Amino acid sequence: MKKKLQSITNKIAAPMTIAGILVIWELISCFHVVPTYMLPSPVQVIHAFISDFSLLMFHAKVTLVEAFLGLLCGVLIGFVLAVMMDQFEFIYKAVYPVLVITQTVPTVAIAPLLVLWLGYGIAPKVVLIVIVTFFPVAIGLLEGFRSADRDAVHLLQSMGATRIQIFKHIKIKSSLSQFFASLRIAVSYSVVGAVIAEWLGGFSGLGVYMTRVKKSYAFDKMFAVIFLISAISLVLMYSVDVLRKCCTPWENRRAIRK
Amino acid sequence: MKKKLQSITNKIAAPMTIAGILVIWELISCFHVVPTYMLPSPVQVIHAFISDFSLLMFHAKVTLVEAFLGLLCGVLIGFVLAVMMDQFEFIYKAVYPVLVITQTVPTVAIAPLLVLWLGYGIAPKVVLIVIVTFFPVAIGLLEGFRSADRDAVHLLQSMGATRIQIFKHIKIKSSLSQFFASLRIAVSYSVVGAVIAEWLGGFSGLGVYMTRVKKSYAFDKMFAVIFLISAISLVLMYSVDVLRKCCTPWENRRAIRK
Amino acid sequence: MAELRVENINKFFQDKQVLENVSLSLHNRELVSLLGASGGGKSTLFNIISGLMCPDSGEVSLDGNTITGETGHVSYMLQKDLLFPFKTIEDNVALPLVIKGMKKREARKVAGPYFQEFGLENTEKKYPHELSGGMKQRAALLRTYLFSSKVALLDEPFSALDTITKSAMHKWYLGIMEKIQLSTLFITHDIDEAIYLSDRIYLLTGNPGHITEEIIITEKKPRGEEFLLSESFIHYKRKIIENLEKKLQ
Amino acid sequence: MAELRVENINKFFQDKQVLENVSLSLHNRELVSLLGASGGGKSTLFNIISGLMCPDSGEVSLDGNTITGETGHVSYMLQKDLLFPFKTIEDNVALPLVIKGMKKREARKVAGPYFQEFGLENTEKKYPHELSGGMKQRAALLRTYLFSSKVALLDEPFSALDTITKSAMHKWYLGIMEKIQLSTLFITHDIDEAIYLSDRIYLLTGNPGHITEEIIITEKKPRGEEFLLSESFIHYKRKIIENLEKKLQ
Amino acid sequence: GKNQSNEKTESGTPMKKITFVLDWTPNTNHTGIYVAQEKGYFEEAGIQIEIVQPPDDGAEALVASGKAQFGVSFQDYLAPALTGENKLPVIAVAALIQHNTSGIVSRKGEGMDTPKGLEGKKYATWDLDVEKAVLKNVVEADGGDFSKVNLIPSTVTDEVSALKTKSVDAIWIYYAWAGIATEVKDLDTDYFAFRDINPVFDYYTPVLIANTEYLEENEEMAKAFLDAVKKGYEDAIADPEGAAEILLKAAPELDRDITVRSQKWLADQYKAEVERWGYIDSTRWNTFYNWLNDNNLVENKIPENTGFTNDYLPE
Ligand SMILES: Nc1ncnc2c1ncn2[C@@H]1O[C@H](COP(=O)(O)OP(=O)(O)OP(=O)(O)O)[C@@H](O)[C@H]1O
Ligand SMILES: Nc1ncnc2c1ncn2[C@@H]1O[C@H](COP(=O)(O)OP(=O)(O)OP(=O)(O)O)[C@@H](O)[C@H]1O
Ligand SMILES: O=C([O-])O
Ligand SMILES: [Mg+2]
Ligand SMILES: [Mg+2]
Repeated sequence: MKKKLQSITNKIAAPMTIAGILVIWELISCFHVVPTYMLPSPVQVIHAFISDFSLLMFHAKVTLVEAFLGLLCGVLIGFVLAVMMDQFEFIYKAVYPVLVITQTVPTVAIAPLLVLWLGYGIAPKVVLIVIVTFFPVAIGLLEGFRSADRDAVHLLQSMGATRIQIFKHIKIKSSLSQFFASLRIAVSYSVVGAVIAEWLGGFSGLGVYMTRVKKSYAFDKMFAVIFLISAISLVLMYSVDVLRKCCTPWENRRAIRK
Repeated sequence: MKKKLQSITNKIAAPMTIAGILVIWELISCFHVVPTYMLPSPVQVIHAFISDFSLLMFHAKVTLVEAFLGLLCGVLIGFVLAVMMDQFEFIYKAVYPVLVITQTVPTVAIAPLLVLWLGYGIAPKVVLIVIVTFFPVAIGLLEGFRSADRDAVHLLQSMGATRIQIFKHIKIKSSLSQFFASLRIAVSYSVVGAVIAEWLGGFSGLGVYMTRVKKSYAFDKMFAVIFLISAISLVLMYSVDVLRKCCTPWENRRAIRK
Repeated sequence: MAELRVENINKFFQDKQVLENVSLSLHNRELVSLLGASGGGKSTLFNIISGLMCPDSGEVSLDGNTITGETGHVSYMLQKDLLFPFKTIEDNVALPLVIKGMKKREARKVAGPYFQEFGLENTEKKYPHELSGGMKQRAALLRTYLFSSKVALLDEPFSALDTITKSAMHKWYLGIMEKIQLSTLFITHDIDEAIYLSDRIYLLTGNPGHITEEIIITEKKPRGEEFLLSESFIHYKRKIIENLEKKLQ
Repeated sequence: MAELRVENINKFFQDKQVLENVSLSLHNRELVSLLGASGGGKSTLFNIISGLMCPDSGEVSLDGNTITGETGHVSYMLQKDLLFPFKTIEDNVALPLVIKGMKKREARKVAGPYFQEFGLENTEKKYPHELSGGMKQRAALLRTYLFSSKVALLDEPFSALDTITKSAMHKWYLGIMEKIQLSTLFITHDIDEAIYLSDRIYLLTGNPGHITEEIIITEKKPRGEEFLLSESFIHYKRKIIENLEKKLQ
Repeated sequence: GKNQSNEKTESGTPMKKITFVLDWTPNTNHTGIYVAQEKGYFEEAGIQIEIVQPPDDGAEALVASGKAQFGVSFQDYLAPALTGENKLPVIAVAALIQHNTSGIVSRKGEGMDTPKGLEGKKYATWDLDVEKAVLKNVVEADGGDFSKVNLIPSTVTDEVSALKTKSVDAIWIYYAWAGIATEVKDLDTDYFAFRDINPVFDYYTPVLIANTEYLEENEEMAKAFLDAVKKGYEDAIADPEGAAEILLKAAPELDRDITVRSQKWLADQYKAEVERWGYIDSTRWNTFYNWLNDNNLVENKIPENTGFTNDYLPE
């Protein structure tokens, strides 16, 4: 009984906090503590969201397609890199530092260069998303592969297992939990990356919408699109969690046991 | 002997790769495969770097100060949040999802809002850096705290240790390795964050330098500053690694043993 | 005077009962062993005695005072060696003193002289991963010892030691028991060890686990090695094995 | 006909020698134990025999063919139970068959009938963390068994089992040894276990470790429980203890 | 451009694809392009147009790289791109608005209706040399002391909010958009235009630029393109409200009130007094660049008649 109560309290804690923040925010706006043009009220934002709903959905679709393509390529590249670095120490030594360097370059600085090199189409956007997503995936997978118990590898070796068998039976599985943790990050990066990429130009997408409403001094719409982006990220991250649960049944049972 | 040779090969692998990339790049530029205004050659970039050296250093100093202040606040806030979430399950349940939400908001989108709210001083810049750095620190620390062996906590409890003693003797130490991993990320974020924040306006800082050289179509200088930012990040990340080695002597010895 | 008394302990995990009406006592300067099948609830019982867990019913008392659910009264060495990887051996073993409020330097000084006695010379500044399994277990034992409660709970303390070190530790432990006012409750899977060390042995069997037998080892202490190979030793061993096997069917 | 022959093995880690001129043999259907101090190099020797490590000098041969540094010739059960947490028990035990190229479904079918024999009924679909320590070790043993090499190396296979299960496993293992063409090289810290199970016992002592004694247990197999409590058993035990202690000084 | 050859006009001749980059987000400066697109003027000329929004640092590099053939820029922005090391292969081929409609906006009644009034006030600067020189010139022409102007870094993305919150006192704006926005948002302002103070500052902003190599190789196509654009702008001049609807259809994110009012305001400004749409007067063009030369505001002197051409304009 006590446990049940606690579980309910736990479940509503976050929604309650968010609701609290929204109420305070609405009050601040209502009593004009800060002027509307500095901070639109939640009601205004919702209103803006509803009135521009179909337009937002149109742009969101474009952004999602870009994010998905970029993420897909990013994950593939990350996977290939991780496998190569795991299997060949020399590649690891040669490539890893270069990868780290690529991550210290401010995305927003190279974004315009990408357009210059790759044009306006979807290419520079996908490349930008790849740049921000492949790294967490590669690192997550690599660490996952390396987390494979050395003795477990020895055991398989003693059975005469090939490299590929060892990879298949131990490394892949050992890396899944880390992989999904990274994927969760990458998914969120991919959405934000798509938005930034769209600022670079194009015809549609939430990033384009954002720049235009900004120029129209429509802060309520600005907030509406920020929230939409946030919501999309959250939904995608949640999907990753669901996917992880399906792919790692052994973790679930452990969790239940706790 | 063989080992020594291998260790040398390993050490030069990364520099060799980078050198290779630079040479190919220089060749591409030399033979005008792409025009200079699309991709300046490494030599041009180095030239630009040297000719603008003192100016770059001046701007770099400003950026570093901002990054440092932001990082400091970010780490402090991250630490406090992590401790609270670790100690009070309710706070964890209520706050954690909100923190995740804050991270799905594209920084570049809220940057202009920060200026609107906080003026044009250093405040919006520091806040922006805090927003991008506190989260990895908080999550890293929290995971670190939680990684503390349950049985180890039980052992201390059986000795009658207080919450604070358990925190001091197990949790802090257990979290160090995760903390430094997060700090490494946060340090890099703080530099990029400072640059983005400076785009919002200001008279100095590498972000300001970047917008200016872009306006004069000086792509060589643009690359020079991108590389400088990258180099700063790398140096700072290296410093974090050194710091980590000093703070976690038990990890070092383990590494040597391998 | 009875030091530790455990009465009518019942413990459930969710709907599954693991301990049923467990009662036992540990008298002053006695060494009492718990023998029983794996998963029988021995470690759970120790968690309850040490105050880490609350029983669903029943009472634990020390010198007549109820200590059910209270920590800090008994020294507890958990089943794993559980040395902290980030502390040197000397800081690991001195930890109970620091927890009790002693300064770190002072605690190290107090711990220092025991290193030799526990076969841990020159490991003071090392980290646990630099020690062999046996050394780790000895360090954990030293830490438990330094907690200096009058009652120690040891959960398979010697299981990772090789035969020779183990028998050396047995002798040493009996010796230390003679010298100091320590009562020990001891979990082991090694029947020989239990017979050799104990004043009494409880068999904890069944599902849910309950005490099904109490065997008193009358051989006088300190015991020589010849006891291990004696007629009476074999008699005890046969009795225990028969009892355990009977309970299994 | 000698199945396995280890000759003049020397092994260094960095500058420290851990094995010195170790030679031993394991004949057809024999069970031979290795006893020795912790850290003496027993597991290292197994790593060499299984081909995971190369010795610095010396040779390992099976049925007259050199297998030094080659894997896949012997079944090896490592010191830890080492079940894969992400595989169900049936997939864990069927792994050697899959590695040898069998389809997963088929491998499960082959493994199925052995679950009862190993006391693992109804654990097929479970994950390792849902099993008790003893069950895990039995599952690891079943996996080793299913590798079906004629030679098995077992590194402390029964150390995590409680006494009853352990003695049941002993009997079962002697039984299976009778039935199948299996030669076993066995590491243990438990002298009783070594005497009860072995045809011969090697003592690996010293630093660097070398074989200092070979003890032949002449008691006929299958051995009953009464052997454990017999005069000759105690005689063997005394001899081993004396030898080990002598080497220690 | 993968489907370039697949697209055909009704008469069956292949469509040529042209990419046109805006200077930033779509606004009323660009209406003519959208009108020409909507009314099919490009199609008639055999052009398949793609209008794209660039990164916020503009179109010049993109046009230079050939990723786009035409784009929008400003005479002052173009200056560093015309000479020296960073020379880009771009040229202005038409003026989108005949006169410089930019100036300084401030809250009404705070004395900044003339440049001298900026003394002691917070002016949000991008910290560009040309910008500061222009401002210095007008302040001094009005008898003021530029050093007394309090320059603060411009972090302004929203001019209306920035003025309302008093985080700044004066901002450089283009009246057609930001100025109209202050009207729509009921902010009373003072405003003065630079060209009213000093005719040197009546330079061309914004202008339509093109890639020079493209022009050389596709002269006829370029002319046809500009002809279509011209028709679009002339329609916008004739029917501002209809034009505003077309722009809003293409960019529904824009604020309707601002767009419509801005469109009406700009109708008289696209061509102003000039007969030939897009004509660039060499005297006015050179006057401004000479002023830059004389005040050392460019690294390399810009020669007379550099950076523009009227050769591709329709008559
Ligand atoms: N926290 C817990 N939650 C649920 N079940 C538990 C928990 N701790 C132990 N158990 C279960 O209680 C039973 C008794 O466990 P316990 O560890 O006390 O056995 P044990 O006698 O110490 O075994 P071993 O000799 O293997 O150490 C086991 O079935 C175990 O799975
Ligand atoms: N990979 C390695 N690198 C360096 N030293 C090692 C390595 N593996 C083992 N050793 C050392 O070699 C010695 C022998 O180790 P080994 O594991 O073979 O002993 P063991 O007889 O199996 O001990 P136990 O009975 O405790 O399992 C030990 O001192 C150990 O520290
Ligand atoms: O470009 C401006 O609208 O100020
Ligand atoms: Mg236990
Ligand atoms: Mg070993």
